[in-house]
Amino acid sequence: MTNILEKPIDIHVEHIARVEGHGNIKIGIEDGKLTECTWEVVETPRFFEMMFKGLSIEMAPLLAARVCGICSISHALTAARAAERALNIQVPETAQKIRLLAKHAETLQSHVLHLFFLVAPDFLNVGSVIPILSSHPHIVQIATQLKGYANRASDLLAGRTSHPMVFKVGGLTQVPRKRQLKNLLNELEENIPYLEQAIEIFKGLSMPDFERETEFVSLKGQDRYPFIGGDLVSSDGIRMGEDEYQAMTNEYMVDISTSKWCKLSRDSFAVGALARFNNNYELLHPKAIELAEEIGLKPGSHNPFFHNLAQLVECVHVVYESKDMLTELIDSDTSAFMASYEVHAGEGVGALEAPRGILYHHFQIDDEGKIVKANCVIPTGQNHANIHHDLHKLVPELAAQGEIEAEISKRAQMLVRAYDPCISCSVH
Amino acid sequence: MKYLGIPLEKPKVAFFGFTGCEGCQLQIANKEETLADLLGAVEVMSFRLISSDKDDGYDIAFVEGSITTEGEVERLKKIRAQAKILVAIGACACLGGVNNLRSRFPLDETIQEVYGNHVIESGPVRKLSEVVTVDYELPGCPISKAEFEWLVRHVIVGVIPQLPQYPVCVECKQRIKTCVFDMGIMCMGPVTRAGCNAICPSNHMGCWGCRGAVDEANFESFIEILRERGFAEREIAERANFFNAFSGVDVIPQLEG
Amino acid sequence: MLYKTISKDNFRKMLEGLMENNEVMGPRWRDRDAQGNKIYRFLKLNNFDELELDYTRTYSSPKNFFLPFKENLATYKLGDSDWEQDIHYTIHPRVIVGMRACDINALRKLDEVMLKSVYPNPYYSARRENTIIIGLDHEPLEDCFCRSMGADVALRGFDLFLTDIGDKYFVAIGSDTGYRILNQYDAQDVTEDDQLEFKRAKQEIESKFKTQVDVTIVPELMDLEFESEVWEKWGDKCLSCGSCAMVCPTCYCYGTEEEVDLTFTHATKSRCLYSCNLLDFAMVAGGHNFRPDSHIRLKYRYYHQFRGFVEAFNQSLCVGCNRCGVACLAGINPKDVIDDLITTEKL
Amino acid sequence: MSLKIPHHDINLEPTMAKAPDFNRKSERMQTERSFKSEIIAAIPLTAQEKLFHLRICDQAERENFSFLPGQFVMLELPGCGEIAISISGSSSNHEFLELCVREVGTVTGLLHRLEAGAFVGIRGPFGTHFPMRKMKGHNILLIAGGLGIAPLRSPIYWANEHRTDYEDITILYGARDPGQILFDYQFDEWRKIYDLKLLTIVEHPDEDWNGHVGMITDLFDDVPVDPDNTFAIVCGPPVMFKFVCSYLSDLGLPRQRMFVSLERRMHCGMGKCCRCNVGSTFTCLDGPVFDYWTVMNLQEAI
Ligand SMILES: Cc1cc2nc3c(=O)[nH]c(=O)nc-3n(C[C@H](O)[C@H](O)[C@H](O)COP(=O)(O)OP(=O)(O)OC[C@H]3O[C@@H](n4cnc5c(N)ncnc54)[C@H](O)[C@@H]3O)c2cc1C
Ligand code: SF4
Ligand code: SF4
Ligand code: SF4
Repeated sequence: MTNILEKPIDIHVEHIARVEGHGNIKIGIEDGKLTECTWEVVETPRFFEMMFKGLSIEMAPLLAARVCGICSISHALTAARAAERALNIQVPETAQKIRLLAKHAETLQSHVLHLFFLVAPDFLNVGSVIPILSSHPHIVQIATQLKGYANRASDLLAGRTSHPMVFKVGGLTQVPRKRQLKNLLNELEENIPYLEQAIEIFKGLSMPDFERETEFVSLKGQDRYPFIGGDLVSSDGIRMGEDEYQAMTNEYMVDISTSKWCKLSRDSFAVGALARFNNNYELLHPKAIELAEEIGLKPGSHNPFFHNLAQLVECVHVVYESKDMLTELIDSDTSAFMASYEVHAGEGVGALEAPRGILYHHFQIDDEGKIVKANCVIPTGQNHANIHHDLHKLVPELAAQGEIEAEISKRAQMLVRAYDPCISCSVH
Repeated sequence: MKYLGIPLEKPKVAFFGFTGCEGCQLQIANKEETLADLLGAVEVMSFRLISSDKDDGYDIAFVEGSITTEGEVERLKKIRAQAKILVAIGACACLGGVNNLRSRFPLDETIQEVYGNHVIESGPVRKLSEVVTVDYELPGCPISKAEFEWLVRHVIVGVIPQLPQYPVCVECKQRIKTCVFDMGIMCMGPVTRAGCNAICPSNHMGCWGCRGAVDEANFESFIEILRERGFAEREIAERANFFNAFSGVDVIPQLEG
Repeated sequence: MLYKTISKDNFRKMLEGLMENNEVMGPRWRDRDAQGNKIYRFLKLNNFDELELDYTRTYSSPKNFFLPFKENLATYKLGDSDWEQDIHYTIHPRVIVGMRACDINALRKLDEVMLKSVYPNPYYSARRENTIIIGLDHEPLEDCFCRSMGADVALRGFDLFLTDIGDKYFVAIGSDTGYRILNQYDAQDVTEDDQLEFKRAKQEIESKFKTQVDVTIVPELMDLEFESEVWEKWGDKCLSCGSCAMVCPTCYCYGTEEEVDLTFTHATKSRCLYSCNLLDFAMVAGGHNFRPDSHIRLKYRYYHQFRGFVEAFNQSLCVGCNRCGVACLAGINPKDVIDDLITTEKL
Repeated sequence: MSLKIPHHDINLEPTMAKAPDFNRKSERMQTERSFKSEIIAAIPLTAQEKLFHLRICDQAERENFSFLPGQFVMLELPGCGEIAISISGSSSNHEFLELCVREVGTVTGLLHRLEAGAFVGIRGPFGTHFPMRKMKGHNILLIAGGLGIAPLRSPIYWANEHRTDYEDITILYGARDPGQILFDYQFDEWRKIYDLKLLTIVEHPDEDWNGHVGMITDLFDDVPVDPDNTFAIVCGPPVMFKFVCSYLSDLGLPRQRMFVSLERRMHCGMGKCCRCNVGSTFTCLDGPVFDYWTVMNLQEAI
């Protein structure tokens, strides 16, 4: 603590805006000393683990979706995967493809929402997208176009954007018709120019300069950038199977949060776009690598603000991968989309890369197919501790640079936002 | 702005979230195609999900989520005191929604299961109308943006919005969809209020009743039909209780803990 | 009526020709029921092979090509207080192929109301006049009772009507347009053999009717049994879900809805098909409901079908397709209800 | 070989090009086309009722518009809805239409907030009318309960304009309380200039009320009815007209000479939407004016 500030700093951001859910930032600096610096999660718990109890496993994807309005497709798919692993169901290939495509639509939708509506106002020095609507209409237009595609893709592939209904244990309730897929592909292609414009805009923004050595946890892709299932890896060299997720997350309770915290090799670790990017760089679509190189985003980056850039890179990845997959799907036989199965007692874990990071659902079922135990570990839950520790490094640095209270507050909020936290989801 | 010569005021609106997934608020922020029109019609005073500007001078409060803690009760009462019109949005706010599924278990057991011995504040799951007077309810899990805009138009003009008084079947048939019962799938469509455009049956999922019971639904006959069609009691109970939409209907089998 | 024959090959060519420039709708399958049987719908055809001419029944009737479930009646441009109304009836010519006799007869009944009665409906006219109908005979299903309703044979209301006589179709020509289309595809004059085949085919169809509904005294019954317990018996099962009217080829009750957009610069008026079984069908401001109970509403649906329409147009509205019976989850169907009414009458 | 089907554009037909004349029911016309009309006055009558003067904007349409007492129009507020309202003014008034509307719901609620200068739409006239010509040479007994006075103004104007055609004309008017009495500002004119007998009665009087108190039928004590030479027109809530009509019928007045106006939910006015169906009768086509014999034979509770 080098700089002596004249005025003590007392920041209390109650219910930080432009994030999903309710969280507070508290910062106190007195006599140059950090007296308080916390990332508090005050969301009221819903006790999803309890809600699942006693329900048939078939209900799992449907209920899981309700954990989060933004990444409900991820939740539904994770629950379906956990159930399918518990019952040893082999999901037909068509269903797997449609699921991943829907997942991509959600990723695009979620990232664009985050980048344009939650993050961009900070860089344009306004409180929300509302003033941007008139000051920079073209920016909103780009976001609207990309999200428009993502929305319609979700509607077609998942049933709707929030709380999908087509993801059934064993596959899908139905598949879109070829004609609909063709139309979707056309729409996707029409929107690629908007993606390029989006890139141009974000290229022009400079992310705050800040680094903290971090452990990054994500799925490890085998032959493609990972989204659904696979091994768990950490940038500190740990690698485990899906079933060992508890050893990977080590949840524990803290007083300042209704969400649990997690740790692995260090005090905290990070999940999300940057973690995926760092751990799976070489598996990105060539177009995405091209962009990463252009904007100077390299694997091994430890600036949490680069989550934003990694999200942009992933937007490119999912758009181009979707294009390839749609083309493939249109030419393939899509008649098999549901596996038949019988319920029996079992236990299964599903891991999946939600837009904000790795997500786990875990079910234990009895021989009637009733859920006897459920557990969910949410990406934002895994990030909380890391956000907290980031703040601990960021705030004194800013104070040392002589930043005023308002700026520190803003920067702290931007940091939290960079993680795109989904707080109600983390509390579930 | 005028409509038929009547000067229209831009209502000052605010959005609030309680215990829920924020999916309903997201529906409103989503589909940016009509965002400009919406912002032309209302003045957003506070919308934490997308905006850090906030102002407490609102007239209309859109409230999402159920009420589960005393702190939330207080916050909701404050909102009620300020708002001229309070609209409950979504199944959680209107019905209790999926949150209610945990009401099958005692609260202490619930906290113990999820948080162990850690102290966590929580209480029974309540829909908004159990705590304050609610002017309008916009049901659904999640709500539909089109219906939200429909409600906003009514509020601006000062006309009471009336939700459809017919069940989901009407919309399902209007979309010329195959009745999922023919495919062996259960559906709450015949007893659920329409307005969602039968989105779940159209996706071969059958309806789960997220929009609540339609007026004067014939539950006796409906449950009888379900049994005749061979659906198990547990299956019926799970579907009918999922959103807590039909609470108080005694012919519906209850979900066990 | 003129008759010709056309080979199945040429029929295919004819349809392909029609598809080139026009929208052609026909029975296709989309879903399968729990037993794995195909469920059919009238849908746009992209090629001839999608057409399933041996379809059993479409769960929903083709009436909605003429009376859409929701139809724009007028649009408005709104100024501050002034407004302009805009009305259009433009319908592009289209073809419906594979309609059954009962569905064609259903249209003729709608014609009575929509075209021949007072205030002819211009929207319906536009759709009707711009639609070519190619009908097709078929063998009745177990529960078809169109024969009882006198709707099993279509004599008018189509452009062409086909009967399968082996490798060709026996075609009744109902309009000049139909005549012209057919003649471009090498239609042949009817030979004596064709005529024999045609008769045989018709007799075959006739012999297959299994369900009979005695409707001779039904109009009177409707009045006499107005207070019958039969209505309550069925009414108590009724879910008031409106499915029967939605799938029925002749139900035409509707409501109008007006909507204004969020900028208050555009408004629309639309017609939405409704059902007299729905709770608020006859509800008026203040909450008074002229038909408060489901059995009363159910009764009125039957009353309109089997009595009201007879008074007005000397024929029942029902054509006996039993779609309403299939759609009803509670198993309410005209045959059982009418049989019940007749039996109580005999008691 | 490809086929092009001829296109019938019904917009091009000459009958569609001109404004609809709803009195020519069998012609094909733009049935949804409404006559734009300006509200030239919106006069509050009571807390719930307002009298609207509507002037059809287009001169040709205005001149073409003609109706008979008892008929109604469909009144449209674009973007809000369309409702049936009886015409409450004189059929010889070709300048403007009078509609008396009670605020009860969506459309009526919005209508009540419109001011002079606003534009609404009108379609019609629709329905049957009171057989004024058939009543020639007879006494006319007009009985109104509550808002039922609104549609009766039209025959009252008619009777005045053809005063010599009729013998005694009597109006019996009952309301719940004095505050709900409509058009009392015209009563003197009706009595003196129109030469009518007018009796009013309320159920719940207030301090200033010094007229009759009770049910409408109580007025019959003061009004002799000649059953052989009288036509009756009864408008009001169903309970009231059932009561009145059975009383009159007991006096010997033939049921075919009593006329009532029925109300049902309506969405088109043209016998298409079926919402106003009573048994097998359409209130919009066969009514709203029915003789009481017909009403008694309708297969549905009134
Ligand atoms: C032939 C006839 C003449 C009438 N004359 C008058 C009159 O002179 N003055 C007057 O104040 N009222 C009259 N009414 C009643 C008037 O039509 C209703 O009060 C009005 O439709 C209520 O509409 P709302 O939108 O305000 O009510 P809501 O309750 O919002 O009604 C919704 C819709 O239901 C229909 N509806 C509801 N109630 C009625 C009803 N009673 N009759 C017909 N449709 C209804 C309308 O389409 C209406 O738009 C008459 C009705 C009929 C049938
Ligand atoms: S699928 Fe459901 S909503 Fe649709 S008709 Fe059948 S029961 Fe009704
Ligand atoms: S179909 Fe049922 S569960 Fe689905 S959105 Fe509609 S009301 Fe809700
Ligand atoms: S059988 Fe039923 S669906 Fe078919 S015409 Fe008769 S009433 Fe309509």
